[in-house]
Amino acid sequence: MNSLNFINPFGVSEDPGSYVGDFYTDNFAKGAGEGTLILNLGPQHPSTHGVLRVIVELEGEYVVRAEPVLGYLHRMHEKMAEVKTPWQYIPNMGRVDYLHPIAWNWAQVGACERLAGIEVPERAEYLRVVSCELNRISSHLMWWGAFVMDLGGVTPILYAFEEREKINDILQIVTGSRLTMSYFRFGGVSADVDDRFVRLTKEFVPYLRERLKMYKALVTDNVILRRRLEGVGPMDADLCRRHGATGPILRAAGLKRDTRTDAPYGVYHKFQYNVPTGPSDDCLGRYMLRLAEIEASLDIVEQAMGSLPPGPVRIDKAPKAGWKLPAGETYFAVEGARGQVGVHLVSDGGKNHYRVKLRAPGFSNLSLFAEAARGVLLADAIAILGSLDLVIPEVDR
Amino acid sequence: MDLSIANFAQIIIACLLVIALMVGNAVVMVYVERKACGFIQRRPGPYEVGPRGILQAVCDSMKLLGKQIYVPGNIDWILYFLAPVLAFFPVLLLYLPIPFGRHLTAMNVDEGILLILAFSGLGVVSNILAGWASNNKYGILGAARAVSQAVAYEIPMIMALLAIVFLTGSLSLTEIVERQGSWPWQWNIVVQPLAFFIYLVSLVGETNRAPFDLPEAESELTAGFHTEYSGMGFALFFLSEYANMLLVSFVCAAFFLGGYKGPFMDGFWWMFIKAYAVMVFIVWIRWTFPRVRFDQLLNINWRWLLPLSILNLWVTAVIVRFI
Amino acid sequence: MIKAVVDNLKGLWSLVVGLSVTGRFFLSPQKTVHFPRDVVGPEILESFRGPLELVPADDQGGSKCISCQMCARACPGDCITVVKGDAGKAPKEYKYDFTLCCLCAACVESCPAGAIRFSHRVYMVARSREELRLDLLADLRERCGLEPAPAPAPADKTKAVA
Amino acid sequence: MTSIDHLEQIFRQVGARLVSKPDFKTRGICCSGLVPAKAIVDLAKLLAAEDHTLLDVSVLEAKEGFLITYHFDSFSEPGRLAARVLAPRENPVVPSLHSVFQGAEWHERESHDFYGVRFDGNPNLVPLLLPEDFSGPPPLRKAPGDLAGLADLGVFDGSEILDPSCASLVPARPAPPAAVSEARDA
Repeated sequence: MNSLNFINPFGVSEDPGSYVGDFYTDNFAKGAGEGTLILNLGPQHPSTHGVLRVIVELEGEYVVRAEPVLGYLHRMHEKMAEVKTPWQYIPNMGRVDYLHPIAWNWAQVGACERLAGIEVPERAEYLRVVSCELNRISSHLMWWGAFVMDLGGVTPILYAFEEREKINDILQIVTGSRLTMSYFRFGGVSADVDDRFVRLTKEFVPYLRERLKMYKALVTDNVILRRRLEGVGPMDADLCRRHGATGPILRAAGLKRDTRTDAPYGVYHKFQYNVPTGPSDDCLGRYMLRLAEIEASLDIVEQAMGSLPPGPVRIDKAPKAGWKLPAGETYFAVEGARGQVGVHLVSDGGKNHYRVKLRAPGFSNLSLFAEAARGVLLADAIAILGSLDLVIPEVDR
Repeated sequence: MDLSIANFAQIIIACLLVIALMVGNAVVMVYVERKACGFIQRRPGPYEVGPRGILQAVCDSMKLLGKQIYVPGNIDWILYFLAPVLAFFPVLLLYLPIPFGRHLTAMNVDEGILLILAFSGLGVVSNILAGWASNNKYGILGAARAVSQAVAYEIPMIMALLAIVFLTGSLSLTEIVERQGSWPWQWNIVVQPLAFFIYLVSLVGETNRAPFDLPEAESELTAGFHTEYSGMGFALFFLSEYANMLLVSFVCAAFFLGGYKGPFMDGFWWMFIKAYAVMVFIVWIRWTFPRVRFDQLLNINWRWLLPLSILNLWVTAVIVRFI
Repeated sequence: MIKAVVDNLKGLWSLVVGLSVTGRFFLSPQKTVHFPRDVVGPEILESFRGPLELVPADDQGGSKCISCQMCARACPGDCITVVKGDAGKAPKEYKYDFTLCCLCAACVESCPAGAIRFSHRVYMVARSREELRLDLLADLRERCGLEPAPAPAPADKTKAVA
Repeated sequence: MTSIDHLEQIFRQVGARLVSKPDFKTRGICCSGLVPAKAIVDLAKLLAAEDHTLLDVSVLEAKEGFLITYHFDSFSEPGRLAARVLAPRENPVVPSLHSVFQGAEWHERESHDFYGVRFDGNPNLVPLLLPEDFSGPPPLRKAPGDLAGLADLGVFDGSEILDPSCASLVPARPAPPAAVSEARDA
């Protein structure tokens, strides 16, 4: 009814035509059905964890189709490798996935070490395991808070931050930073631990075990949360296989696939720990699995700190900043908090890398969202998105 | 009730007082909510403005007043600006029959609760207008949710209140309070615990508060029906949300918690203490629980609250009739 | 039907448990540090990486730097510029652009003379980008007391929180 | 049971030109092969039937053209393998794996963004990481002189040459046979 258009007190010009979406909306709208609503969730939406954009086609509250749109946080990390020496590229790794930077450190440094045939001292291997597992715990804690926030509970994320800050305090002692850590060096780690690190870590393990009971009382047992998650977004092994999903999503589907045990690296084989699987392939299963993984990581940290061998933390002739990689190709993968973190490294023997391909687990994990979100309620789609544990910088790289 | 000059003046004064109460309540509740939320999350909440941040809410409202009103394109101008006003003003009327003392009522109507229930339905009209007029898909979804939620939760709410009305035999709030005693065991909550529980749940649903804040579910619909409102428009929605909360808390206090009667000395302060206790409880559950899903929200209502409230009503009717 | 009722009652009980958890935290002390009034403890700042600073060789404002350019070459962000002095090894200029620095320690670890390290200045404030382009030689002289220090000491009532 | 020899057999079955069994400890892959572009979908189907998943698609610029490496991993028995396809620098077209692995869609779109490799059969080959209005050639290496030959990069180190026309891709120095047999035993 344009006849009501008698007053325009704020001088906002009225758009006469119907609004035409951008390239991706139009591209998506080509396949839209009759009488459906196309809705852009993001890139600035409270539940898309940064700058993910998801276009959904809604019929009422039900999602008919969904398509994630990436690229809002692309920073050309792979291209940057072609103009950086291996040494200069290590700090980039902390920026790829800010929640589990140590795993990316390990993937890059490990790939270079494999190519150059560098052996790492045993104490350094232990410290790598300790720092990586502590970092995995902090990543899972952050996910826990953010996931509950997606479901509408705002408070738990602040409780999770209490623990996360404790881990950051510990890791800051050796890495010097609280977020984008770069701790690993070719042939070892950058710094040895001090007494304070040992004391804080040993205090932290029983503390977190105690806190996990509170998590259970406040959130896990909560009837609202359980009914929001039970049976929502099942992702079976076949779906994971077709999309290349790894990590907690795959393990929740019942497959015991963990790079730490499948293709052993570091000194993981020296520790007794449980690789949890199941209990179910829905959102609740993934939720329970990640909490179980926190406990498994705590076991590893406890054992590693209990048997920390003496010795140097870096080999004597450690590569210096101008170090050149020998020519060759290698692929090295570690288990990140979100799945398999892989680095495909090709070197021509020059100063810089010839080509680095970063395999981000979140990239593959997100690609199955479109299929998993078909026909669910909008609120469930948000829950599924949250249960994938996305870190958009890692997806976009 | 004859509408003499004195009566008329009384209503005008009452209206002004109610406006003052609404604004004051919003200021207090913003502070209480942010402080409570802060303490639950183990942080201090606002503490920079004034001693212990007590002036924070004043600053917030100043900010809202001074903000540019940003209007999206292609809106329905009349409805867009009507919606916040429509959200705010009907609430004024609803306060008139609330008794703060035996004779301290703005308008002592015999059918007080009927008036409240009738006019509280207007609130949802403003929600749907806001969602529709602002030419926003999130708004439309939020408005659709608001309507089905409000329609659903009004029914068990009325049923729960009717049980008390059956017991008392009157629709007047003053009468209902008068029939209760001063001490907690003389209140209606003791004889009607189920009705109180049903009312408490539907109160949260009716005021769109977490965990039933589906119309403005932040993680799904950004802000639902008021996504496109800024400045004063948003402030009016905000004000009416808290005013609605206070109103249902007053009704809760009057119906179940003995109203202005309390131990040692009756008076309007008891009404306020009880109502604010209910509000703090609402705040508390907001910062504790995740949000329910929309179909679950309706399931809770249609499959549990409604049958329970009907059952409660029948049992009450039978007891009142035969015993 | 009976099972559904029992399930729902159990569910309601879980809500009560949840309320008791948040209620307990409501009454327990806060965890945050109110910055201008409290500050974090010194042992946390020990490992904090602030902007680079030169290690003093003596108390006359001299540095250990031998102008070998290793730091500038190792830096992934090109944030260090060292200008060699006319006589001797001491640098004439040591410019450091904090806006480009990623605090990766490549320079610190590649320095053969041990001349640079990370400072622990956590309360550093800058009003423009220019202020973040630091002259480390001037900064070193300042720390030796040869130039007046601009920043006042923190107020006495500030207490450290562990 | 999927053993490395069995995987090698699959490579030969689809007409691989080069096939090798590198040392997993240093190379991170236990079986690698260069297959003709038209055979990659058949290979993917065979691997999918063997419970394999597609990890990533990595494109390598070389003098000989674009070497597209598909990394697969098995769900039943861990062991990464690399299937490679060589596409010409001018008008590189490769069949898409979308019909077998739906997750390949994004990997292929990413490769299309950065290297201009076209994947025939990808249902939605629009820019993924680059902006949709990105114009101009893909962000390749600037000078052709930058490019290294595949033989120099050692990608096909120690490969068995099944198609003599691809012999130039394999480094001249033969891999010590002892290392190969060790890898098989491990």
